[in-house]
Amino acid sequence: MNFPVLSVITFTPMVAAVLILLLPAQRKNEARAVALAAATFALILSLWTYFNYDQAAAGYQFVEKYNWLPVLGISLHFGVDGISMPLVLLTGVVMFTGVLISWGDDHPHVMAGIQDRPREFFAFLFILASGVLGVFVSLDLFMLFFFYEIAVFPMYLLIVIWGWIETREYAAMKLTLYLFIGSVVSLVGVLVMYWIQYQNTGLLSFDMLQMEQAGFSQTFQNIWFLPVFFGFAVLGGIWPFHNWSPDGHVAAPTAVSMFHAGVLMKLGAFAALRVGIMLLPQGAQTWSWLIMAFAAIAVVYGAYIAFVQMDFKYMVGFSSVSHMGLVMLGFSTLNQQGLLGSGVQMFSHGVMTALFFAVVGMIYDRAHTRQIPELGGINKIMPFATIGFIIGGLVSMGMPGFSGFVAEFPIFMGVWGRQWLVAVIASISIVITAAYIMRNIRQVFFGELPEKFEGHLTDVTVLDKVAIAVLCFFMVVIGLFPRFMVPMVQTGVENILRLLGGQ
Amino acid sequence: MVPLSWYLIFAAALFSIGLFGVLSRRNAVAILLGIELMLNSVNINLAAFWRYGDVLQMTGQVFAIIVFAVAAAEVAVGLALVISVYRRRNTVVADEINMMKW
Amino acid sequence: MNFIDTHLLSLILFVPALAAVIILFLPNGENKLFHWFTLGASLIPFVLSLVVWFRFDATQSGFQFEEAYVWYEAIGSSFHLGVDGLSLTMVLLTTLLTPLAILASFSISDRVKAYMMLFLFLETGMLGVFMALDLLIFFVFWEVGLVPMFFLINQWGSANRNYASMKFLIYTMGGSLGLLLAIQMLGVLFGHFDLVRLYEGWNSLDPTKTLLGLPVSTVKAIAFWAFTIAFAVKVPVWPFHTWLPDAHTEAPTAGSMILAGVLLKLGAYGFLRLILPLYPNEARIFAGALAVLATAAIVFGAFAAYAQTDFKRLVAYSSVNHMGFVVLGIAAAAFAAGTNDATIALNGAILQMFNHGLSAAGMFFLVGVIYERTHTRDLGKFGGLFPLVPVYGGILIFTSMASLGLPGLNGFISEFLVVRGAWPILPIYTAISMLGLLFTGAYILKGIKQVLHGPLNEHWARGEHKLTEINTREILVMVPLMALILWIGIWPAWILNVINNAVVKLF
Amino acid sequence: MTTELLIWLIPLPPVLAFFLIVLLTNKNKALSHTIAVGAALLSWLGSMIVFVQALGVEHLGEHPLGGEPINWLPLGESVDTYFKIGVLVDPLSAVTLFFVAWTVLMIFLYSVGYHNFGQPVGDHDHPGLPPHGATVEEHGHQRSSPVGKHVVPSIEPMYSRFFAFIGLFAFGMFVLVLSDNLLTLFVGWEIMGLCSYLLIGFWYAKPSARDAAIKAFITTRIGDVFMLLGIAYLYSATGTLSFREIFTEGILHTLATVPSGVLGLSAAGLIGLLLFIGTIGKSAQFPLHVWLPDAMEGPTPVSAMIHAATMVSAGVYMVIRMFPLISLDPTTMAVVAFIGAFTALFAATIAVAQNDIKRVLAYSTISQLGFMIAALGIGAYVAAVFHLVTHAFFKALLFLGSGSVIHGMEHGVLHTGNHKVDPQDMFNMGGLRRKMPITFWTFLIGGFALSGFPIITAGFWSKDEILADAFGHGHTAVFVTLAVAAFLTAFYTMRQITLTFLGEARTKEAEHAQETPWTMTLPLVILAFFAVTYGWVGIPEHFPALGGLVPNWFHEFVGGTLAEHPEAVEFSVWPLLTSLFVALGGLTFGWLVYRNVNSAAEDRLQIPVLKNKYYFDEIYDRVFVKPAYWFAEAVIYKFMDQSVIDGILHIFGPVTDRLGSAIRNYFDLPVINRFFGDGSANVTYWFGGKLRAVQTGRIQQYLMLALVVFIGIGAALYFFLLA
Repeated sequence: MNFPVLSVITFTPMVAAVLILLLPAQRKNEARAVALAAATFALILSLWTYFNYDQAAAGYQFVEKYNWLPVLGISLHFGVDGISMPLVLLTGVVMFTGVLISWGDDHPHVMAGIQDRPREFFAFLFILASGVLGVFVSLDLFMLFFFYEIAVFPMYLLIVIWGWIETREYAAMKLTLYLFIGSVVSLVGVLVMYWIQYQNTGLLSFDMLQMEQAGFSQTFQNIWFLPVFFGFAVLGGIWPFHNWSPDGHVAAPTAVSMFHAGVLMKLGAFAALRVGIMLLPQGAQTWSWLIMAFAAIAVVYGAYIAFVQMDFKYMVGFSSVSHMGLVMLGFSTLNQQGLLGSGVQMFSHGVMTALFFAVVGMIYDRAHTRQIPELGGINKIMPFATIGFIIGGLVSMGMPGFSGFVAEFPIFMGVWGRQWLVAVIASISIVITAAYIMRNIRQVFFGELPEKFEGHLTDVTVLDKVAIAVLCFFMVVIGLFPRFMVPMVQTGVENILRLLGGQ
Repeated sequence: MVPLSWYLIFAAALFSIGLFGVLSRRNAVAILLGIELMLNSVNINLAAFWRYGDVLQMTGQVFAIIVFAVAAAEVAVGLALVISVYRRRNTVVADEINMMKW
Repeated sequence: MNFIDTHLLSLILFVPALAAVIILFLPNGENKLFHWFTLGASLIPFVLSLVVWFRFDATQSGFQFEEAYVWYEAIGSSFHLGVDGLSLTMVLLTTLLTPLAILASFSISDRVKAYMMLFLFLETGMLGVFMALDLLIFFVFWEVGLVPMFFLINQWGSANRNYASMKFLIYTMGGSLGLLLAIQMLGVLFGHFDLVRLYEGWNSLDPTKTLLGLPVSTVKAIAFWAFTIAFAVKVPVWPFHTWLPDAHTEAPTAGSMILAGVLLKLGAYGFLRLILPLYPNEARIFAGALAVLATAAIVFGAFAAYAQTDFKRLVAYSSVNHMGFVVLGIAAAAFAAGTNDATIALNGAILQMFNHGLSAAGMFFLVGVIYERTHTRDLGKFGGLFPLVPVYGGILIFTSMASLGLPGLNGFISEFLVVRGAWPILPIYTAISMLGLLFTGAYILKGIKQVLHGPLNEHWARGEHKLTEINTREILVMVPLMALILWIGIWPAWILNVINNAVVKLF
Repeated sequence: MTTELLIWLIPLPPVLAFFLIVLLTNKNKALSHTIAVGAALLSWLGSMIVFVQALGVEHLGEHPLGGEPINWLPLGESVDTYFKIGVLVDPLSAVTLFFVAWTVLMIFLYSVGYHNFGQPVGDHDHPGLPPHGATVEEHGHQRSSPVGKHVVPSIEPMYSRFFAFIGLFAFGMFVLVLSDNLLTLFVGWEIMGLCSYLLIGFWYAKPSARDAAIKAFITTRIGDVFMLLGIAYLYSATGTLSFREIFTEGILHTLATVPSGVLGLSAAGLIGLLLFIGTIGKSAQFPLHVWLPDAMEGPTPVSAMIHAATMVSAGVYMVIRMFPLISLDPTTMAVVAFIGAFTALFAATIAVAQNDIKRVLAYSTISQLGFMIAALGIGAYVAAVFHLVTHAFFKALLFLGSGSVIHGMEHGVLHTGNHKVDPQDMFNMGGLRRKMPITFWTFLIGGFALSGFPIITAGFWSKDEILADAFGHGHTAVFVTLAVAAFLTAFYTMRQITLTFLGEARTKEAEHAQETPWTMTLPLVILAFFAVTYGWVGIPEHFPALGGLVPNWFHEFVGGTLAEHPEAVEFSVWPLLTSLFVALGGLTFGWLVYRNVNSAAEDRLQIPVLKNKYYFDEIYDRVFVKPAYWFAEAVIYKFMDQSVIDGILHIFGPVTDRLGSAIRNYFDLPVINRFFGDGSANVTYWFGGKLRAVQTGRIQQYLMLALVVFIGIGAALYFFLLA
């Protein structure tokens, strides 16, 4: 593996960001073009990696390792396994589609997408993307953190500058604080781990593969698992630390919401899995009941709140709280089906919610309201978006034949393996989800078109359609052919189970 | 020859004077002078330690020279600031320079 | 050719879906094209299933035309298809009714493309349930069927469609929650979902062991109820039936045809395919309760139908009444599994499923025909239309009589078999259900009386409201149905033979 | 062609005719009736052949014709559990076949004339309503000078449909008679039920006809569902429905011994009872008799004749057929006897007060069927069959006769154009014997047969035999009841004849009535022939003078149907005298009373309670029909479905809504969002605010502070490290 594909993928957005910033401010379309080019490139590379991942061999692949600060045992150590590979692909996809829909429609009446300072927008967006990718691929705890912070900070600017005028400062600050506090908490834990490892093995290294052998004592794990796991899980929107996320969604511009819900939350979940569960397995086993409880609450809780939301974006926001709850639920089972389900769910939900926000954004940009009762009859104007949203809705209600089912079913099976009651309770969310999704589809897309929209609304652009199509494609393919993703995730799961001991 | 302690006592005294100047004087220029005194007292220490230490090693002198450089720079910047403040506010009294205060 | 031979079932299953995808890429606005293309596409599965029907060897036991593909091996689910006499009958019914329903919906002119696509997807969903030999696949198709139906009702339905469609969707999904959970539990217990293997494994569980911290018997009882409720909602068994009149009434004509003709059968099929084999003991224990519900469905269904003033609602309630007999037969069979009476009852129940598929579809279509012309379903607004539409009247009376269970037509055979099978097992319930049979007559005649007979309502006699006779296309829809109704009524052996063999082998 | 095949083929021609007419020749009236009558003729031919062959067979009872049954419903593991159907001709079915074939043919023929074939299309006739007649212009010798116009009867608009229906009807009857098992019998039974519905409601545009049709169907269906239950019971108890297999020693014995668990009846008893309820419905016995009189709404008189003469016989035929089983349980037999006898009397009393010529006959039918049922109930098997056959003939004759009368009257009505005159009301008639002689004489024969005019009429012999049996087997109560009923029968028959034919015409219409065409009179003549002669085949041996002149063939032949041959009851003079007395007495009394009654007002027997049929329709309406509808609508639909069940369902939505908003507004927003989320921020903010005081912005203070801290730390270090 001589070609450093992972680092190329990771740093492409970064470089693109710099390039974009070098462009003169008024040349919007060049900025967009560069962005699109970079995104496409990253997507292609990630696809290439995805399909070249050798499932038979499993384990970490495309590994690269460069010394960064040898004295402290920090190295630029990249590699992907069955869990992170889909997420890299996810990031690629969301990046690509995010750029597409931010291109928007600069028709004077519409001004959809990002028409205000796209240069800076894309620059920040790409720094964010680069950070995200970095987290997914790095096998070095320090680097993981490094990129983690990089990923978090641009969110603030993106929301504050391009966000929804009403709440953007509040939401941005809230989000940043939540995430930084979370990361600080887990940072402490990480540093302690680093130190204990030094004591146990006498070697200073942030390399996670080595930390796996650090032999942390049971008590140590019991104590430090919670801060580490929940510190990251905050970004995963775990209940009761979920509240930054719906507000953030609502305030953020469309593409950012897509990143936020589609990728960023996976970032938290992923880090929580990588660092929390994989490095502190006994701790995980000790505390799984707590996670399960929180997750189960989140699932039902999110669904219920989403059910009553009149604001379209809040509805989607809380639905993703509920769905991320499912991911956590899968983690908490610590068994094959559960983790498998979570792995797939992370991807599935990423794509699905990205699609949701994309469509919601398209509607909002044109109708300038997100109040569900005020909307209606959208399908007459944007049929394509309608179909897209319906598919997304079916995914989110776990309708068989779509990725949502493929992901949720094993999660529930895993839960059955642990505690059947939780499965029963959590399953309530399915019906509620179905209820509000269908109700909103009916109201927003098929209801009566308010006359104030007559003629003021335009159909989505070609680029938007491409974006929608791409997102739908993945949901359907995975739903019909789980083989597309499941075996790969399974290789990752095997590894986790190995660490958890047994199996 | 005079024992090291004399130099040290002298330096300490000089330092204290400088410190007192910095803390007590209201005139910004005077405060700067005080800082100079403190730096130079450090220089004396450095030189003294060098002389009584390993003569062949140049560290003491080197550091002293660095301090000269720093001091020069500091005076330059400091005085420049003071002058610019004086031009704007017609005062060099430290307490009255409170634009940055909330 | 060889490929076709080896993949018959999957072809039947996926041709409609494929056609739907193709339609997506056909040029917009070409309604005629859509009509005919869809019709043709839906005829292919019919032909293929006829092939299967004739190649099917009724005498041998077990499943035939089996196919198994890797689907979701991670959780031990494979794409396993196969048919026996029971499912084959239903497959035939589905593939027969769908083309008719599509032919019936040629009058649809609004968003034909989407309509036809939904219809084809719907067919795939229903067929999948009947063919699946893997619990997960079964559930997949079980749910897949819902969505197209939801949109058919919600988009092409009549006044109160929003309420009806939501009720339909949420109710059915809520009902199938238990099914979902129970299936997951089975999956966890066995690590696979393959029905054929489950039949042994599940029943050979040692009842003294404990599962998930509960005694096996309890787990089984819970799972049994989970399954039962899911299917009971779909059948629908009283008191889970109230979604049905709404959904049927609001759905477009073709939608109601399929809804009554096939979708209701999914539930009954679930009973036969899953509950009786998987939970024989629980079924025996709870058969009494099931019988009570069945009787209630028969009697109350008949009464409620008798009380209707809306023609379509009347027919809808008649479905409740008729499906009640299916459930009664099933309950009887569950109670005395293995006896000859049980066999007869099951024969009756399955045949009743098929028969009701024919007659109910026919009835809904006829209601639709007159609704399209008069734009009302209020029985009070008709009256004495017979002279205006003699042919339609004749067809209506014929179909009504079939649904009434007139000897010589199909309904009688199955109802008689159910009664015959259930009588020695559940005499009281059977006797009570006779009351339902009586009122079946009452409401059917009420329908005919209000629509065809009596003094002519001049409003329809002339002017722009003049009622036009049923046209050739519509007659074409009815002809196959009527032919089958008559054929089964006179000579049921051809189908009963297949069913009987399946029943004897299976239970 | 073997006999078996022939038997199989008998029912087919009519049903083929049905489909042919419905599908093809609907438009062409002539073709339609040709097909129908042809079909009836074929069936008749076949029946006669089979009948003759059946006569030739020794011990037909033991070895009935019919051959091997065939598999119909594949049920259960092996072929022997399959359900088989076949045909069966034993003495009973043979004789039944005989009269069915005849009457059916007669009906078909009669209908041609009755529906005015060959007459012009009505001026404003409307499908679903009786024809109103057509105006024709008569041309004088100069073609251009219309002499005048007058109204003639117009052809039935739905002519072809009628023939299709009666074709189907005939099919049902033949199936019923020929089938060798209870299930196919039931099939024919219900097909006839459908036809009666269609024919009674033939003029569906008349609300009265429409309702009568529904009434008939539902009322009979009440019986039918019980019968179906009985069939199911029998089938599950014996595993077969074939007459051959049921009426074997073993099965009958088990049935008789096994208790049913209901009212202490044996299985046989309960089955018998259930089946008998079917008969009550079909043969319009009390308390399900109400539909038959209304059935007269059908096209006069053909459908009426179908119901009265043929279909209702099916009910009796069935009980007779099942006699070996029913007779096993004395309780059931008692019930049968009681119902029969009671109905016989009860109906007769009503018939006395009816003015509609057809309703009189309808009630007399009910009453006569009561005779048969009663005969069966007291075990007089042969007598029942005998009366069934004779009654079929003379009642058919009477109905056709009445039809002919009405037809004639309608002619009069059309002539005068006064449509207020009801052509069916006997008080509008009178003196018709001169206008329509053939009808008069045939009707007279029929009437005498009905009232049992001694020696010459068939009715005498059959009725006499029933009375004799009742007397002989010591069922005195039954004997008396039937005797009274017989007297009343003779009385109202004579009343009818007197009012209709004798005396002078009471209305102009009656004066202008005229004889009906040959297609209608020919059947009358033929039936009259049988109404007389058929009785002679069953003259008891010991009958004074006549006894033994002709062998009691009927008793021998039909008796052979049963396993053990019923011995003829020994002759006793009392019943003979009784029947002589009631017949002649009734006739004379009737004539004396009504000879010079000229209007309904003068009729002293117009007692409201009788005229209104003991108010049964009203009672049923109040007790059953209205409550049923109320129950269906108010209780089941409105209350249970819409209020309770849907009510419960509708709770879920709001509850979810409330719960969701509660979580959001009372927990998520305040607690998590405000308290924890913003709360922590606020605390920090507040704390920072408090700390602002430290920030004076005075560099020297800062330095001082630094110094102090430095010294402090230094001291601390000194203290901790050095010391």
